[in-house]
Amino acid sequence: MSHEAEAVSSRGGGISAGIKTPRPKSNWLKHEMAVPKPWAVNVGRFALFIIMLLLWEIGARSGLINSFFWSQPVEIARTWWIGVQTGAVWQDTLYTFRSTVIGFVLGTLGGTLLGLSFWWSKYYARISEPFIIMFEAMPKLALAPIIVLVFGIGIGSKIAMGFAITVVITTLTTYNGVRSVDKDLVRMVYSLGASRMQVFRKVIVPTAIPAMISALRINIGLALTGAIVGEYIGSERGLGRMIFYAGQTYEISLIWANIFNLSILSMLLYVLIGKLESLLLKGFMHQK
Amino acid sequence: MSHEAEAVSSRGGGISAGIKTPRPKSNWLKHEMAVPKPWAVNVGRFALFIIMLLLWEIGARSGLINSFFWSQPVEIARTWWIGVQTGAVWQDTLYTFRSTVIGFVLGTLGGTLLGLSFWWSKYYARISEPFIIMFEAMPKLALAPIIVLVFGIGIGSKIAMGFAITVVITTLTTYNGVRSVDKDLVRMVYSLGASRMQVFRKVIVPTAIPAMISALRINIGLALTGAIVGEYIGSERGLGRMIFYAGQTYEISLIWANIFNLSILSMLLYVLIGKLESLLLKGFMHQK
Amino acid sequence: MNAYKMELENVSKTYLGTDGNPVNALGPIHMQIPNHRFISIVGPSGCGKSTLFNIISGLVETSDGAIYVGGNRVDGLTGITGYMLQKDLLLPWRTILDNVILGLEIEGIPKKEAKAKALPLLYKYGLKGFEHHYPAQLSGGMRQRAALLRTIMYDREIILLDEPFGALDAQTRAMMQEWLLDLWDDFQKTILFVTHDMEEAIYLSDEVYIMTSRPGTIKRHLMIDLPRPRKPQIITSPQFIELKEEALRTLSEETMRAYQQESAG
Amino acid sequence: MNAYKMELENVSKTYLGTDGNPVNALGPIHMQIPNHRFISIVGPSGCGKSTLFNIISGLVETSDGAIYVGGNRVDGLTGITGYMLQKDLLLPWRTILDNVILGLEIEGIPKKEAKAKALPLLYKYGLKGFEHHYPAQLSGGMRQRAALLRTIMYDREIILLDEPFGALDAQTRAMMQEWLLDLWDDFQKTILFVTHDMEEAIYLSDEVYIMTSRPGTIKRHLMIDLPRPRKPQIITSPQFIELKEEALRTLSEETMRAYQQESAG
Amino acid sequence: GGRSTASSGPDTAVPAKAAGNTKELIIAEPVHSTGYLPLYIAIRKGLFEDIDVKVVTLSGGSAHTNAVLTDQAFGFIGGPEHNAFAKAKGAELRAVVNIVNRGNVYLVARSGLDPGTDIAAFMRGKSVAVTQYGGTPNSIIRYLAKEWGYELDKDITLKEVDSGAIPAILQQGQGDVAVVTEPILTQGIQEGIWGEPFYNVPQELGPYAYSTINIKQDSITKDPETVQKFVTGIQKGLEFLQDNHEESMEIAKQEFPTMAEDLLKTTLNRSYEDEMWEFSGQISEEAVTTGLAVVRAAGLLKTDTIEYADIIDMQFVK
Ligand SMILES: Nc1ncnc2c1ncn2[C@@H]1O[C@H](COP(=O)(O)OP(=O)(O)OP(=O)(O)O)[C@@H](O)[C@H]1O
Ligand SMILES: Nc1ncnc2c1ncn2[C@@H]1O[C@H](COP(=O)(O)OP(=O)(O)OP(=O)(O)O)[C@@H](O)[C@H]1O
Ligand SMILES: [Mg+2]
Ligand SMILES: [Mg+2]
Repeated sequence: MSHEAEAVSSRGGGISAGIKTPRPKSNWLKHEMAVPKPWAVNVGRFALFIIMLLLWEIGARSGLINSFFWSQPVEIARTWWIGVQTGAVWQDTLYTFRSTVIGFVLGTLGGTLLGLSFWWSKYYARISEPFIIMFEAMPKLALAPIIVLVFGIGIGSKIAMGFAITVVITTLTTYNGVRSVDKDLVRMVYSLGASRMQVFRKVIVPTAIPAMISALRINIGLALTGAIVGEYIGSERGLGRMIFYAGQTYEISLIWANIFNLSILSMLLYVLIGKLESLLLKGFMHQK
Repeated sequence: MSHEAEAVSSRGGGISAGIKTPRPKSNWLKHEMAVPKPWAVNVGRFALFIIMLLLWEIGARSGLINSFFWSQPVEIARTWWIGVQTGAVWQDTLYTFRSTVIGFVLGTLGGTLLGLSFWWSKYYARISEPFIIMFEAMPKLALAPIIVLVFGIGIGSKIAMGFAITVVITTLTTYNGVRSVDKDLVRMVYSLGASRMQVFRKVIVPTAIPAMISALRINIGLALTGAIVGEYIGSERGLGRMIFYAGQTYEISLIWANIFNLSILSMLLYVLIGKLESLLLKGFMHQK
Repeated sequence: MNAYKMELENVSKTYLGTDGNPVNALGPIHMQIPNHRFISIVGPSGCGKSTLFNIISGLVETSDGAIYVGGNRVDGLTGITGYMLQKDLLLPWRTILDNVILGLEIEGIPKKEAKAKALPLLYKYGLKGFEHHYPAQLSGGMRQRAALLRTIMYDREIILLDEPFGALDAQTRAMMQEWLLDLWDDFQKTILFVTHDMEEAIYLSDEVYIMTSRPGTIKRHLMIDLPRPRKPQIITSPQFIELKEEALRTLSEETMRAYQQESAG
Repeated sequence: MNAYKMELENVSKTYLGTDGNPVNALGPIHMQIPNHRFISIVGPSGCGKSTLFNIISGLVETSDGAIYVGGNRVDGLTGITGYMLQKDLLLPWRTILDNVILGLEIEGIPKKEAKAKALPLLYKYGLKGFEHHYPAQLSGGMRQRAALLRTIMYDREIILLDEPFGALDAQTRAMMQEWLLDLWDDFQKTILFVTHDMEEAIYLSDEVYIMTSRPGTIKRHLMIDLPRPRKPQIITSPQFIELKEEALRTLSEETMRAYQQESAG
Repeated sequence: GGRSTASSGPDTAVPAKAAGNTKELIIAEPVHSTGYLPLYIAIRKGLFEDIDVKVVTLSGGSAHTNAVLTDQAFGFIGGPEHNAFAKAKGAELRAVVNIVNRGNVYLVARSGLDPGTDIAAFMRGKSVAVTQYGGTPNSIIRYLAKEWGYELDKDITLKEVDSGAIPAILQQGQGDVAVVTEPILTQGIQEGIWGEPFYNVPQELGPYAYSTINIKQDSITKDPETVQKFVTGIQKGLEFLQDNHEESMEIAKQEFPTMAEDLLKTTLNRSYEDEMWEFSGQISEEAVTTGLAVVRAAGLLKTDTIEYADIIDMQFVK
């Protein structure tokens, strides 16, 4: 058997020899079982980040990268530091954070409820479909006049944007989750005399939960985008507003500095969502 | 047994009576099995659409809805008809269609490959994560100066927008699909001596396909959004440019007329994707 | 009151095959099930036993025919029978205990009460220490026991069991058999029981139906007139052996015929 | 050349329980499996039989101990043994035929060739007409047959079978038994076989291991010295009955002990 | 225009792609506006000789400048202050012909508010809806605030929003005053959201290099003939606009087919009235000085060293 011959290490003597040879492992076991060590991952990320910055700075200094269009790390860091000193960084980040989180929560809840509600009637689901698509297709920015009319220029319009942008995708994802339910489980529960409401509560909702949870990550990013678009429509504060400012006035380093802040914020949000996700998975699905 | 007594109809005589009573059905069976009739669905959609338009028009005429901000259906129809006559509708729609489809194809393929590639190394996947999130968090609209720099002012920048907006979500969705694989199936295939490549081809990819397919619907909408954003940044033609222009000049009816065109386009795209989806599901998953 | 607890009249099922043509999977089946009887159904694999149970429990629509319980037409209705499906179908996100009380929960019995009722049974049937485990952490046999307990806890007059003891070890199986007989006796249930083990079928039942191969119809209806209560030793009695040989001959005739048919055609 | 085809040395497995404490699920196990033997393993449900097979086939890491095949250490290596898992694990997106040839495909044998090899077996074992069906369309027994055929087609010297005949009807089971014996004889395989049916274990095997309840260790190692080839009638021979009674007594002792332990603690 | 690479800087000249005999020139406009009617007239009436001019709408910050600096577009429409911004970072751009020579914005007050005659006094404590920072309307209100001696956020609050949001803000009473341009100005008046402008920037600030056509210095050195042809065409467009009000209106209708006709007419009339266009194409020193003063007041231009000659080149205007 060639398979065997290739893969195993010779042991020499019989069992009685009792010499413990190092345990051989197949590749896949290592892979499927291993969870990368957090510190190694963080080191990797950090290293990659630093290398990218270094290449950029060197490229800019040597003229390979035109710093007129791209700016350069040292310059960006300087601009960023000014923001930290004036306190603008914290205020803008907090502002964007607040509207993102509220829009996210509302959009996710709304979309989940809507997606789940589709289970109740295929007819209703099919009728609603094109309207949902229509709503999704609307460029939210173009609706600025109406959005301001309805939601004002305060935090309301930013929340509305976050909501509008997350709700459709959550609806679709949840509905996909609902449709992926194991038909046999549904049958079994019906065989116990369950009502539709009971099947819904005891099978459909728990089945859809992983889909909903997997939508969280995507949603937080979208809610952030929504908040940024909302800030574009009109805002007094916020990272999005700062970036547009900078874009209008050729301050490329200010754009990057705020994109950096935005990345930090979005990373923070993802970390929070990650925690929430594993809490939910543990609570509902008993997975690690 | 109260259950029984409630639910069943009395039959009177014994079997020998041979009188066929109408067959009783439980609610859920009707629901789970019934597929809504296409004509009924279409009638429902159309009716809903007409009712909404009527309410809008009546509201505008009676002054309940401020038609300066909301415009009104008759006005929108008139504006739309001008577009049809001048041929602008077709040109703009075609332009947007083209960039959407190209962006969609590239973004979906790219995201799928990226998402699948994450299966190969958790370490690599974990390291890449924040960079992907960073990329996702960047407000594409604000990067206009740099986008124009990298992708030009032609169709390239619209395609790039569609790509940028779809690729991350496809990546995340595919990776979620990959992670949802039945561990026992993977074990079984390894037990047949499969290499990682074989497990990948024979289990991981087929498992991820439904997730990928379910991402198609979401992606086409996002690619459209991307193309629209690309047209905001700069364009000679396209529905997004028209909407942007209308917003600048406060032609609300023109905004709606183009949103209508956009809805038609997106519906068309969804229909096409729906066909593609059922083809793929049939081809790969043998589902109806 | 009817003479029979349940009657199947001309029940049959046709699936749509992959090629679009209808595939006749079952029937027509006629059965008259007296009250408080223990009935076994034995038949070649794929003859439609699971399909029949799905139909009786209202989970699959009949293509033709009618089902009556206590004189009332019930086909298409759920909640009439207790049914243990061939797959264990435990809800993966519930602990074993929560899975077992599912039927009671659906009936509206308070969780606490339901749990108090279920725990002794879990203890008795070797699931002690696993009440708060999730299905994925259990061995195959344990999962099947949990599914069986769930069905039993869902206290219906007619109980359908599709190969409930398939994955159990001999000792547990024997214990479960005795317990099932007790239960049937104590609570005056009517039990329909699918098994592949003819000895088990005869040992447990008042009547054994032997089915033909696909599309499954009733080939033979055997009355088991062994006295009750039966002791395990009964299986070595001449009467038992005679019945078993008779039944096995019928079944093997049928299986052979099926194989020959398939090899030929 | 070693005296033994396969040796298990001090193999054990500890899972992490729900409460975070380690749960001892198996072992330590010592086994010495001679070449070309038919070995059965019988034990109470949940004693770790499936866990043991998972370890031998390299799918689960041992917590302790080592496995040698032909003198080479192989624990953690896959592809050494052919393994039929307790679940059927057919790939739902492949037809039955494509599922059955999976092992050959992985070895790089052209699909056409593999299919030509598989079709006669499918015909012989009652899957004719179902080659191009998908797993969801098959009855439980048919799926199990397909899974068994897949393992057999994946032609390894050591074959692990975890309750392969659990869902088969008696006739098919008998046919499969004979066929398995033929195969073992013709191709000189070494077979490890888990079953809950002691009669089946003794009828098929050269050696029977009886395991203790969880954590499963070897309680008894029985040599079955019945002459080969064996006829089905052998089960009524005094020697067979004696062996069976002996084995059942050991097993029931163990199961009883386990139940008592659990009821007490 | 070809796709540029990251390394092609503002000074690396990539020759514009020639299509046959007629060169294709792309002009990037920040928005499609009646103010740029001379350009549209020149295109629609075929007033350019030997060159083929195409217009691309390119919004989004400095995108239009970047398009020119990377040779994806030949020129862009915008104030010469953009050339100053670029110059401050080391890139050379020149305004070669004037189009809009007035600060094309108006201050309006929410209906019901009476600004009276002392505008500075009226403005104290008001909140002003205006488009985003960096855009000229925003710079102008900042400039005016400074002139009045007001401090932002203290004496005057700015609500910086997308232009489409401005009417809604006044309608809802979230703002008192708006800085608007045509055609929203007229629409708001018609709708009764605000009254006639109480502060007419075109008249008050006088000549103001608001929208010029700016190209790369390189184009001037390497291919002056093309630049000449282009500028001549624009000048013909300006002349046409000056001489043929009726026909210009017809062209405007084709260019803005969906805009209400009376609205378009009012807009054009107001533009003529306020001497919006510089029909000679000349950019005066005074006009540039005003423009730069405004962006300096807004804090957009931080250097003081940039002069008229650094950003304007009038050699082609005949
Ligand atoms: N969804 C389906 N589509 C098409 N055919 C089906 C479907 N479900 C079952 N069948 C067919 O119906 C027949 C009866 O299946 P069933 O599961 O009832 O058999 P069974 O008697 O329970 O077999 P076993 O003893 O192996 O469990 C089989 O031939 C099977 O292939
Ligand atoms: N992933 C897991 N996590 C925790 N415990 C587990 C896990 N898998 C199995 N176990 C435990 O290990 C023990 C042995 O399980 P195993 O499936 O090997 O038993 P078995 O002998 O095959 O039983 P059966 O005859 O019922 O199939 C059981 O007590 C089971 O609960
Ligand atoms: Mg079955
Ligand atoms: Mg097992």
